Amino acid sequence: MLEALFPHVRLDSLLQATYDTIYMTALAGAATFILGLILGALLFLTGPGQLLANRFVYGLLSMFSNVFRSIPFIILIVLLIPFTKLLVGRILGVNAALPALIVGAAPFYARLVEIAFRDVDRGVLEATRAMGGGIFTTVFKVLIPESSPALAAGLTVTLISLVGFTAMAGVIGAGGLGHLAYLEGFQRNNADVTLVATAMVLVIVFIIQFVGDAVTRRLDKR
Amino acid sequence: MLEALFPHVRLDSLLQATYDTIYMTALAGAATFILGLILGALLFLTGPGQLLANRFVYGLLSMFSNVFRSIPFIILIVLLIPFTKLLVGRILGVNAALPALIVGAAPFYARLVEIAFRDVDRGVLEATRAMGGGIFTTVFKVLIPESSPALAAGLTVTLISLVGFTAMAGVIGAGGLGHLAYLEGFQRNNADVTLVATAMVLVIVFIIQFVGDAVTRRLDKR
Amino acid sequence: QTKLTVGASYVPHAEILEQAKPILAEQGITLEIVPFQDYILPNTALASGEIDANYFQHTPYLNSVLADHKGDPTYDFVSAGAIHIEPIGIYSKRVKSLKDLPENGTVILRDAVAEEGRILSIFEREGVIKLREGLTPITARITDIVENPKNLKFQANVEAGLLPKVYENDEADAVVINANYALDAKLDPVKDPIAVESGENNPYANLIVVRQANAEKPEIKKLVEVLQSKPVHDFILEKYKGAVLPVND
Amino acid sequence: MITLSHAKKLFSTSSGAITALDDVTLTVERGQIFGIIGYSGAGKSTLIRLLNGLERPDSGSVIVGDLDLSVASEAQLARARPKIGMIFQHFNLLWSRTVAGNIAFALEIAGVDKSAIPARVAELIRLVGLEGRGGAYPSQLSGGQKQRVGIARALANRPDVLLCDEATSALDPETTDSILDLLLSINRRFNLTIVLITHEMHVVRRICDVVAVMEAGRIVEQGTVAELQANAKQPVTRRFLRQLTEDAEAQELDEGFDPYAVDIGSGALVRLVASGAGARDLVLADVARRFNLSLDIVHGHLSFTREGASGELYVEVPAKGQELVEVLAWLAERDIAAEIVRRG
Amino acid sequence: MITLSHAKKLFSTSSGAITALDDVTLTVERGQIFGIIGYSGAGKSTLIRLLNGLERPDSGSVIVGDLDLSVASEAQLARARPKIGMIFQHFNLLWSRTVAGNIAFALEIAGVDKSAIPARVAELIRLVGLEGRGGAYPSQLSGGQKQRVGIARALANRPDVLLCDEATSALDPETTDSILDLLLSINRRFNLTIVLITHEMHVVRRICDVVAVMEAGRIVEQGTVAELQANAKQPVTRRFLRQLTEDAEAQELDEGFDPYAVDIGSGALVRLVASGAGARDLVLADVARRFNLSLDIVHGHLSFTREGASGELYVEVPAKGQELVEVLAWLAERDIAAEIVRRG
Ligand SMILES: Nc1ncnc2c1ncn2[C@@H]1O[C@H](COP(=O)(O)OP(=O)(O)OP(=O)(O)O)[C@@H](O)[C@H]1O
Ligand SMILES: Nc1ncnc2c1ncn2[C@@H]1O[C@H](COP(=O)(O)OP(=O)(O)OP(=O)(O)O)[C@@H](O)[C@H]1O
Ligand SMILES: [Mg+2]
Ligand SMILES: [Mg+2]
Repeated sequence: MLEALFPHVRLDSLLQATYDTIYMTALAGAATFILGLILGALLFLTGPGQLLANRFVYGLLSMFSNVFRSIPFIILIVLLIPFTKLLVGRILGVNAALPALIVGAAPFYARLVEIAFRDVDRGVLEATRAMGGGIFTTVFKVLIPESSPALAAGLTVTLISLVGFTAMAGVIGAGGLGHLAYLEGFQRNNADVTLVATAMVLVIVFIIQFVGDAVTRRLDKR
Repeated sequence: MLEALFPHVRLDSLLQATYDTIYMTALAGAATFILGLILGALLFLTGPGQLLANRFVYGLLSMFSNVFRSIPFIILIVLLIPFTKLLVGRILGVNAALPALIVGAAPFYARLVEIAFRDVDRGVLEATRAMGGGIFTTVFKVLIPESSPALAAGLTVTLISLVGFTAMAGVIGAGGLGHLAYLEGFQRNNADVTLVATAMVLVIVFIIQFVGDAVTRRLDKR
Repeated sequence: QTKLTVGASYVPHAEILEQAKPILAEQGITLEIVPFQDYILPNTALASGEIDANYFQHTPYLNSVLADHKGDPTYDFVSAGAIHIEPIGIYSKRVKSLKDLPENGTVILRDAVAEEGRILSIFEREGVIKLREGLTPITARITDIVENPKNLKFQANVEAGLLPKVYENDEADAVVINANYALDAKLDPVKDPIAVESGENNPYANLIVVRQANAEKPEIKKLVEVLQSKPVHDFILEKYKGAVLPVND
Repeated sequence: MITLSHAKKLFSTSSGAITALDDVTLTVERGQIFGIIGYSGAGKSTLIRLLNGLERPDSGSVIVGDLDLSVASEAQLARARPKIGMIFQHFNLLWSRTVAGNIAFALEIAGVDKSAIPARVAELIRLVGLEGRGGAYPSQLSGGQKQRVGIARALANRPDVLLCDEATSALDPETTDSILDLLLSINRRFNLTIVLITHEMHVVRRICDVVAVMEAGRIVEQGTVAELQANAKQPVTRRFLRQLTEDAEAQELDEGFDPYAVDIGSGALVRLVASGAGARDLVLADVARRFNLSLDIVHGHLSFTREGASGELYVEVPAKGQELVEVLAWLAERDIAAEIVRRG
Repeated sequence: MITLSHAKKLFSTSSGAITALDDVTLTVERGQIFGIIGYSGAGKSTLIRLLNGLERPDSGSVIVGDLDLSVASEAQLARARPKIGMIFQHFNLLWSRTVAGNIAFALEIAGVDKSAIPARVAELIRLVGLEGRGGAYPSQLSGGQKQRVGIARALANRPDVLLCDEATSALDPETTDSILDLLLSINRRFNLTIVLITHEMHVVRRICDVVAVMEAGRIVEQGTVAELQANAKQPVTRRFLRQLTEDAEAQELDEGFDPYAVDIGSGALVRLVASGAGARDLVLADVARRFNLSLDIVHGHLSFTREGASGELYVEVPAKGQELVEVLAWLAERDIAAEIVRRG
């Protein structure tokens, strides 16, 4: 029945691709979350009028976080090859795709973090200062918790973008659903594969959005 | 002198690519801003607990806004061909790239708009309701102005992502710096072209970020 | 059981390798296929030793790569054997032959370095344009056209897979499409084109390329052997209906 | 104008439901100034928020004008609201608009003609004493200034009903008085109905016709200030009323009184401090009779209760020498401390 | 403990600079409760924000303990601040933490041992009367409840200095009193220094040792409450002091007085309302002398100024029939309205 409807879809490669997509999204997502938070916090803190305000450092970080987002992905991969090799030992496959995915997504999440932090109530930041809270307290006990719904929603956006990015990781044989849709579906003109792979992507995206929305709502006690 | 340093860089193609990138970013950016605001406002308003709260519509919009972000760009372009043809008359070139760029970026900006709107002070929304403000007032006179720094910062992020996206529009002959870096630089192993094109991208990105930061700061009267 | 990892372009290379997979398995060789979308990374991966062989390039391109990486000891690539040729076809909804191309007409080709010079050579052979003297076909570029009486505009900037769509939508006076993509798009790569690259004496046979040290390895030899065997040849001929031609050397 | 009957409102929290309003029934007449007092958390803000439909009751009805807000549609509410002004406890100003912009906002919502807005805004800014600060953003204002913007905004559309949630709590007495005067005069001139939450009894006394006392979500007592003063039965009401008396009891001297500026002829200026039971009788009258002196109270203050008198008086005693000493001794016997401030 | 000298603070706005503080010099002794009053926008909040370095003066110095905050590094400030508690005008609670979490926050910053936190938090919650609401989020609290969380948070680390910016403005009198009692007792027991902004003179009177009056960025007057009451020279000070007297003047009846419970023998209970110049003399004494009656004031209240007496008294007049009529007539001539409440 399924075979009749989708004659070119091979279950094993579909499952493998799904697994690869989830694997890359999850791992790159986790790293993006952490690195993005750090970079975002640094961007926020060194921004004008903030605790560590420093024009030069801010400019540098800002530049740095923009470089990777605006380079074509394949060039990014090539640029990162020495680094990837050092870190992962390989330049092909899902693990080798991770550095490029992270380096592409983390600065992006960092910007969302910066925006979220900027919306934290000034009064609360001031109260924290007045109680003697330092940078550590400000970041971990105020900025992050007080902007947590925006952070969660931003992470949801980023993760869904990452699912899209993983398609590009196909250039280094990292597989994934996007690549499956492109190679087996588009390039070989098998509409059924494109359809099934895209549907699978949507299921993943839907789950991420659903969980993201639920978490965002739970975090919001305002 | 320049020729000696960058022997493979041809000024005319560099300028053309720069122009194409700016053209696509600007037009797609403008459309993304407007469509993203509308979609974002709808997402926000139909979300749980809001003025037009409607589970079904929200789910649909959310689905819709995620579909396009997670499909590989090239498949998106193919899917949009009939629509592009109808709208632009062609399926190649910078103008033909616009629909795909917009459809890819607008839902993304919509999510950032939704996040920004969610951070608007509850008390102010309540005061607006108490004064008899309807949906129009709430969106245009409260949500948008009160979240304007986040909207501006989000637009900055989106525009910079768009600059990245334009590289992918190269697949339909839309040119642009990213594609130049890929085609003339990467494929032909001309590091100088990659470097110059990437540097040019960075200049554009830097300008967007600089202007975006300045606007964000100006808008913020908190 | 030996393992062999081969990087390949997706169509038709990977498809052809798929056919060799069960046969090699019988001979105790597990074939792993790594698909690539571009023409740089398969060589990078080969140089770094991450794949044992790649299968996507033809001799002229291989030579230009080797020239580019002269002095890099990891780029000691040699061909282990040629497998197939994909004659390129030129399609048009507007004219019946290259000679009929209108003044200021547009020609669209794929955005691949390896093919630009090769395609221009077809136009030169047909007498539509003239390229600068003393160029190898592989390095010839659009900018090297010295005579272009019809003032044709060549654009080498569209993704290969999209070219059939470009043709279908009648976006240009001529579209240059690799046979396999034409086939997938339900075109007849033998009858439909207004001009076809000849299969004979065609230097653009796609090779199995390996590092020098691996050239004599039995599993590589076996791979080439299988790819050049009758079952695979039959598959190619049947599947690609003449759009892809098997070679033996 | 406003009728609440059996209104009930629960909030569910992780540790069980909180009954913010418990069967509240009340009526506010058109043109009345209706005060609501009660301890923190009594449900005052929740009650007032029912009156413009920001909160809907879980049961019971809320009728304002001729609209039952508990069942009205959001569109009906939106139409009714421009005529129900509200001053928020936390101001709720738009940070993105200036003082003038925030006030204009209410006018824009009500659909006031664009050209008429600037004049009306200027008038309101003057009314709340923020002249010259029209271009300032809320972040550049002090607490009281923000509150005044909130007041101006609530008054902008000349509402029929004004809901004030601690509208003067961030204001100094002078500004409070001027705002109260403003409210009173609008109330008189336009028959504005005002519902006002406050913690300050002198606000209630100054402008409220009726005051309701809330405790734990219920109205436990209600009446005019005088009625409550005469008959308060609930401890919470007495506690609030004490705010008025405490100040009185402790009051020492009026501003501007200078004991050295009093003309005392040849007598003495004596400061009497009375406290306790002995001072209960009208001792000054007794002094007058006994010593046949005409005492003159120059300045001071006395309170009388069944337990005795307390307070402080400056009295001119037309006596000197031995007679003066005797008077003082006689007073001391009656729990009145007397001290000679000046002699003539 | 605190010394400000010649502190000046400007805010630049689009319409020119605003001088929020203009050459302010003041000293607060250790253990003192120092009140600051002044009109809205006078610069009170700005002044208090100098005292924990949230704002730095444009010129002048701010010395708290032995640290000059105007030049201290952010690290020095951070070390000093846990011992300078601050209660904010706008509470500034973390919405992401519960009541208990918000209070614990201050303890966490000060590096209090984790295991000691819950007990201390529970104690503070009890202290401010929020038992049972420890798990509530700020959004689930009333205005006054939020303010009490802010107070608990400021007291959490047993500070040496407590800065209160209208710390009780959202509180009812009962809660205000209990908070003031709390502050007083901490002040006495631990020698806590308190700087307190308020608009309520009875708060000042109740706990402040010294009060400074601000106007337009300057301290225009300063002294103990009694000193100010005796010698206030500035109109702004007088205006604040009037808050105390006004309540007194208008006071009518104490709680709990029931005219029907008074034993009046065969006489009458008469309610006298005095106002104006005629009532200036000690008319009751005159009545006593003239009619040879011993009048007994049962309840009431009178204020005396140079312009005359005003107030209301319930007086037992041991007379009836014609004599009673004559007494009343005689009083009426002297601007005293008399009304017979009961006859014996
Ligand atoms: N950030 C700022 N930018 C511009 N002006 C400011 C700023 N903060 C305060 N001001 C102005 O400085 C003056 C003093 O403000 P401050 O907050 O100290 O007043 P306040 O005495 O606390 O008044 P209130 O009793 O109303 O709270 C006011 O006129 C205010 O508008
Ligand atoms: N959204 C909410 N969720 C849960 N409980 C709430 C909520 N809003 C109010 N409450 C609770 O309902 C009760 C009444 O609150 P309300 O704000 O009406 O008090 P109030 O009388 O205005 O007090 P205050 O004088 O302190 O402002 C309080 O116990 C409060 O904690
Ligand atoms: Mg309240
Ligand atoms: Mg203030």
